[in-house]
Amino acid sequence: MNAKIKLADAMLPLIVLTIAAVATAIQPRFLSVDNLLNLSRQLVPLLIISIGQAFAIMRGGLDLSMASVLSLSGVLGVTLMPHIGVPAGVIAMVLVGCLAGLVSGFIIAWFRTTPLVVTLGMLSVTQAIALILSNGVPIHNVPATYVDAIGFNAVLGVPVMVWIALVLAVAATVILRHTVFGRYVYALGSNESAAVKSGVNVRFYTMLVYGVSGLCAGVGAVVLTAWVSSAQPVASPTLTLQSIAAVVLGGVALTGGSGGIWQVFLGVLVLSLLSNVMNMTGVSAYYQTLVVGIVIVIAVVLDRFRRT
Amino acid sequence: MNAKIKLADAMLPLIVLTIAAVATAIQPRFLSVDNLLNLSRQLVPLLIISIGQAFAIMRGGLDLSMASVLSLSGVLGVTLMPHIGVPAGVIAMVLVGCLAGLVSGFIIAWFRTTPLVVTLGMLSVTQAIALILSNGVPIHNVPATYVDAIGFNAVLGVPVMVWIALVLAVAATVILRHTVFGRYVYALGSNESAAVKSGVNVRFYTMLVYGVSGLCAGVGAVVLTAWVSSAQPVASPTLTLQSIAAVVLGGVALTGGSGGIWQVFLGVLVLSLLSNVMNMTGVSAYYQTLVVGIVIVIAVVLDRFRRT
Amino acid sequence: MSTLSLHAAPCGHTAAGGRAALLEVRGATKRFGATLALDDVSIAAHAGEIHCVLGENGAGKSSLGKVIAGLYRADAGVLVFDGAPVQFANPGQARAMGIAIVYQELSLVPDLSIRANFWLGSEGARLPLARVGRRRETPRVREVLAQLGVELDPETRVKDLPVTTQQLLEIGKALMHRPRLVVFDEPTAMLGAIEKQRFFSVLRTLRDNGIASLLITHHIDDVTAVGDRVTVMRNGRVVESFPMTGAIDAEHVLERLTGRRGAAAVRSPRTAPAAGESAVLEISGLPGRDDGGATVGVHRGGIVGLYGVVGCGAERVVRAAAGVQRARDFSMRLNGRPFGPATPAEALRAGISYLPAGRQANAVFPTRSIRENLMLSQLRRVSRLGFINRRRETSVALDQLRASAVKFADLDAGIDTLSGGNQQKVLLARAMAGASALLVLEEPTAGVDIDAKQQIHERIRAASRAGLAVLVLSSDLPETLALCDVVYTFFAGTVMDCHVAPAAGDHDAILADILGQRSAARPEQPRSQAAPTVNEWSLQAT
Amino acid sequence: LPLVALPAAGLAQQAGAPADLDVNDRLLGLVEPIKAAKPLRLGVTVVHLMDNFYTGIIYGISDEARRSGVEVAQVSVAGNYGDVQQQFAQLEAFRSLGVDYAVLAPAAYSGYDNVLASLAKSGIETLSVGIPTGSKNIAFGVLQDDAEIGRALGEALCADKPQGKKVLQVPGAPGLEWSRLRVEAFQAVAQACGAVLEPAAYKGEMTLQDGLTQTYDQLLRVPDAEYVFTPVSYLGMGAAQAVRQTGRKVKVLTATMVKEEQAMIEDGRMLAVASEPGIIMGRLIVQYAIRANEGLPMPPLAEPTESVPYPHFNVPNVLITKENVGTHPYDVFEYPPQDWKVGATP
Ligand SMILES: Nc1ncnc2c1ncn2[C@@H]1O[C@H](COP(=O)(O)OP(=O)(O)OP(=O)(O)O)[C@@H](O)[C@H]1O
Ligand SMILES: Nc1ncnc2c1ncn2[C@@H]1O[C@H](COP(=O)(O)OP(=O)(O)OP(=O)(O)O)[C@@H](O)[C@H]1O
Ligand SMILES: [Mg+2]
Ligand SMILES: [Mg+2]
Repeated sequence: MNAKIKLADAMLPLIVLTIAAVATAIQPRFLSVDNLLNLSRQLVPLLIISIGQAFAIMRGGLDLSMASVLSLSGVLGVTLMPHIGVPAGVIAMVLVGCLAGLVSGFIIAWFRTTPLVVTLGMLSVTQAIALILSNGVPIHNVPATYVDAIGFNAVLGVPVMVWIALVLAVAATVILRHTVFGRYVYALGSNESAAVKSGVNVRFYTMLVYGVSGLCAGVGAVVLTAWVSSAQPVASPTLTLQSIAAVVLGGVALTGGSGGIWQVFLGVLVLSLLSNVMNMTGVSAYYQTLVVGIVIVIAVVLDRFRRT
Repeated sequence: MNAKIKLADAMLPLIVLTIAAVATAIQPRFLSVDNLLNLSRQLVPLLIISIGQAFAIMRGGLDLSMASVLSLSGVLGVTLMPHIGVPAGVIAMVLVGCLAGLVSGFIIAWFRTTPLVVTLGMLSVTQAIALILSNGVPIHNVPATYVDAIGFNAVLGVPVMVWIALVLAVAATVILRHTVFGRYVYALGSNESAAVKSGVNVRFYTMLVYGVSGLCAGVGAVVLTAWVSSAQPVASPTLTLQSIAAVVLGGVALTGGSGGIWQVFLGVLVLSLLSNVMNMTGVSAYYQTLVVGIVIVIAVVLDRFRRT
Repeated sequence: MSTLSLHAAPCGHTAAGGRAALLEVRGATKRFGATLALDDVSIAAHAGEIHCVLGENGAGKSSLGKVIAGLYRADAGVLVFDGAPVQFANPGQARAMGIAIVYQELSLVPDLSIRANFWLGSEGARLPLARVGRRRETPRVREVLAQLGVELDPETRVKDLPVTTQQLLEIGKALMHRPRLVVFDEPTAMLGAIEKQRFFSVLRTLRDNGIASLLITHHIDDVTAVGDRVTVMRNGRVVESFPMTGAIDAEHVLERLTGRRGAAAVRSPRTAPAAGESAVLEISGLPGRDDGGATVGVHRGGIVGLYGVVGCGAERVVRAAAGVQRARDFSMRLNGRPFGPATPAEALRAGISYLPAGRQANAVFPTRSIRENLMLSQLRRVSRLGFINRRRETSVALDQLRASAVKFADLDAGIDTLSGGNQQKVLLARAMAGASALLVLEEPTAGVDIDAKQQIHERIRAASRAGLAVLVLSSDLPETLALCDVVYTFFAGTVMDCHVAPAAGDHDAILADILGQRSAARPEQPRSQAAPTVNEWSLQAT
Repeated sequence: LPLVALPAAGLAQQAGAPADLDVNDRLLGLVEPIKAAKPLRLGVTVVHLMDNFYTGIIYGISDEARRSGVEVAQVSVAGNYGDVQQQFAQLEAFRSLGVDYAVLAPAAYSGYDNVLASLAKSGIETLSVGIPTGSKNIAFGVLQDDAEIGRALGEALCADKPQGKKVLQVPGAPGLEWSRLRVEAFQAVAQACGAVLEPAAYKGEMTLQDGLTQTYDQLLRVPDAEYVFTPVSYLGMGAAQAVRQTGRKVKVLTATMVKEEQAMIEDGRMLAVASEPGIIMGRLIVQYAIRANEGLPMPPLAEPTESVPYPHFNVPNVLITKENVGTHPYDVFEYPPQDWKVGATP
């Protein structure tokens, strides 16, 4: 029984190792420091978004607005930076994300509406605001100090953006495991009615959960804007959908109430690794899409077996 | 009590009338036959997709793959048409859609996996196949007879594509209200375990539900391909997300087990009407996005009050 | 393979005056992973007989029912129905043979009409697109509703009906296809005394019509009220099976069930509220019987029960105190101060803790560990600045689990690894730990076996002795009588009476109250059907 | 004026030699500005408004309309490439709005035959602006020569002596005719002068992030690449960012100017960028529409070709390199004024 659980938990790491081994065999450059740094950098935005998404999912919800909240944060932060300076601009990005999330959370919690539709609406709203603010055009006028500091520099050989994701992941793990808030996130996801009745302040903590997912979108904006050194007002929903796929791929139940950041990381790693490896080994773009789709389906089927 | 329910049911029609009245006041041409025909044509693809989506949602699920199944159907049907003729090509589109849906349904039903992720995976898979088949390029080589017959002709002054949507809507209504399948759709969505215990063949009927949503995607392909007289291999997820918004906007509960095609129609009408009116009255594109987002949020909040 | 099952088998054959059994289960075995849910079980059901199945939680009663009804397939053993061996691939086949089951949890589809629910899965349609005909379906639905003695429009949506009616409909659904055998799995778990009597009368009608019933229950008074035969299960086996004769009373059944003499709880003397002491919670402004307002007071160290049929207004009071529902037409005072919590969170801050009815739906966090389930509402005690001190939490949790006599292996194992009874103990411990002033309990022992029930009662009494005020709402009248120091009866939103230190003798008076008949009129009351068999097993020491 | 005219500016010469263009004139002297004598209503629909090219076109149209007394009844946006049905609905709405001409920058190259024919039936002619459509049912268009842009970029590469050096290509999303024309023309020229072209894969979307990641991946695979070609500035800006992050000395070639590219051209990170005169196109289509509406003689138009099957005028492009980056009048060609907002159309 115990051994079985361990085998199940080891499945994704095994898949990761297999992919890596195959990749190295085909393309030895896969293991080059350059490529691993590249991989780690490419993984960062998805990881950050997925951590936020995971909070929403573990609470038994979903946040479809993450990518456009990210766009709004980026556009607003970059617009403000020339006036308020880089650090304040970065803080503004995070706060804007958090605020947008709190608005979704407020509507979801106070009116007890379905997160899917509320965040779908917020997707349009934040998208529109980003478009209006930026006049629709990407903002390339990003302070070089900011771009260098976050998108480009490295500390101890590891890119700053990777550090940011790492700190966020550790913080999320600690919050989920060792704080009252974390307990409530799981409890709300596991059985909302029971949580209400055992005295959890459901509205407040639901708002907080979407505040966190919004905050992660804001942090994603900080990183992504620096990385691509411009703020894009139009967000493709792909990033959001990928984050859901990554979270569930890692083995977090969509019904809420379970899962951990380590699983989210594994899910993100598998998706990013797949794409990196297929790029390195020259798999054509369309077959890449095919493989990702098949992997998602297989993973969710395997997950089913893992659970029973 | 009864009066209250009636008032709630009349809310969306009232909103529709208000929008129409305001639009007519600003732009008298709104009520022109030309524009109403335009509106009806504009509404058709979303209505068709939303009907399929509604089956999935009423059964307590979701189909995120609809837009890319539509792409795949369109690409395949158009590719085949020169070889097998127009009618067979049209049938092929519908069948391919249905088949793709059955595959999703099979995975969802047999492995009891979550529809959101399975259809997310199928989104990638069908998208990839469409890209591979078409080499990524839209196919413009569409037989003129087909384009004229379905995309542009009219019968009794009403465009053929509107007739198709109408027939589909009536058929869906009859199925949901008067057949065993319809009863099972609601039963599965409302209380799956009760359905199991009553001896409903859950797997079969779950597959069938997604078969229907796929079939609707196929019918959507027939209409859309004829209308734009080309098959687009890349589907924007917007159509799928809009269909979810429309279904929920109409008042169909995302948790499943309730709702009807009339409600779906109202939801589709509100969204299409909004966009048509804003096009007619010259609301700028970004503000259109904003308005749609706000309407979705308001609708879901109002729906909450309607239910309580 | 045991002598016990050998011992059980002959009983089955000889029962009911030697008539052949309608259904015989021979040597049924069912394994779930490491658990042996059924271990060589043999049991027989006879036409026109109500056969009660008793046993502790996890004994395998429900599994047996599901095997009979075709939902599970036994790993070994045979079913003989009407003299011929049968095998069912799904519930539909069993239903076609005339075997129906009423599940422990409601299995109606809330969004469908009564008619659709009754016919669900048995439309007999070959094709998915076959029409369902209202005209074809309605007559049989009406027949069954008449049989149940309820007058309802078959087109009413089930979710618009009260739960008790739904429970009756659940039975109606089983009767749709003129079954010859009906398995009832804990149908009385949530029924109040009145609803129960209605149910019993349906059951007796079935018996009189020659239908065989298997009645799975935890309530001894069910057995004494309607049982013709009793089978006791333990650990997946049948340990005993005997006919109910006039000589067998509740105490006797209890003894054979638990294997202990004098197993019934010994009730310590009740503490009547000390005069002059002010109530912890005082509810006033409730409509009283004599046109005046009634006041319900819950005192320190006292256990107060509210009793009435579903919808009588007692739930309103309890839920208002717990903060689940706003008090609209009455007012509350907590320790003398006006009180009206908007949420359970607010009530909790005031020292009121709540254990709701419906474990699965409202109380347990099925995906979380025992630790997290237990500690959820008392995290403040083991955390600082929002961070949980795990070591302190562990020691607090272990203490509480020990005090509540929860059988568990690992604090961090999922709560779903516990049996229902043990889950209930954990949830009660959670509620008790959160309460500093008042403990509000709804159905504290629903679906829990007798042993666990007694342990839970003991915990509640200990809490009240330690100074807590306790407010209990239980549909189980014997439980209410056994547990409470004071019982207020409700009828149609009105407080009918207050029974201090109630004993079994108050049973009839309470029934009269909750039916809206003044207790003074008791002598003229036709005695309820169940009255002669009402047992006093848990009150004998008082 | 140090404008670097495109080498094969044959079409441009019909309207006068590019070197003679008067940049003080908002129309570069390409046509004489006139005011509308008859009422004229335009309905405009473009693919998106996410770059200077399309915002330039809209600004050009609105500003020119304002100056010449033309009414712009509606500016619609399809959303993105491929959102054809949205654009169809917008075109149909023009019919109800009673416009005289529909101005179209299509979301897809083809598929517009029927909808345009039905518009024509109700007396609305469609004009093509910015990028071509494959439909014959268009009165005329004001476009740019995409093959010419590719060729010019190819020649800029050749001028940098790329013989035997590796060139990466990030062509972006599949299915866009203008992009294909640019890429293929570039390839032909570059190959001819001996550059080593890495294979091009049409994939992903036309976004900066795609430009960045695709370039990044290719740089890892081909560490000794020295150039990267992209057909449009989203991808180009992304490519430049990837180059910067990897710390390589790789020069970027792309099209569509944005302000930040000016600095990159100056410091050599970008070898050349084809300027796309969106504002001019917008102005010209209005001027042409006035003439068509009033039956005045039209300026000379190029004959229909295979990929542009209707009469059209190709606005000459200017290639921005180190030489002219500081002097090119961007405000006339492509950048709408800072304070101008898209929403500020009528
Ligand atoms: N679906 C299942 N999967 C795994 N094990 C199960 C399942 N159902 C029952 N069991 C096991 O079978 C045993 C018997 O369960 P069952 O539900 O029949 O008990 P019961 O007698 O009905 O208990 P209760 O009185 O609480 O209803 C349980 O202890 C459990 O271990
Ligand atoms: N589906 C299941 N899978 C695995 N174990 C199960 C399952 N269902 C029940 N069990 C196990 O059965 C044991 C007892 O469960 P059981 O359902 O009999 O409890 P219960 O007392 O009957 O609760 P309830 O009265 O709510 O039905 C537990 O240890 C539980 O882990
Ligand atoms: Mg049980
Ligand atoms: Mg049971």
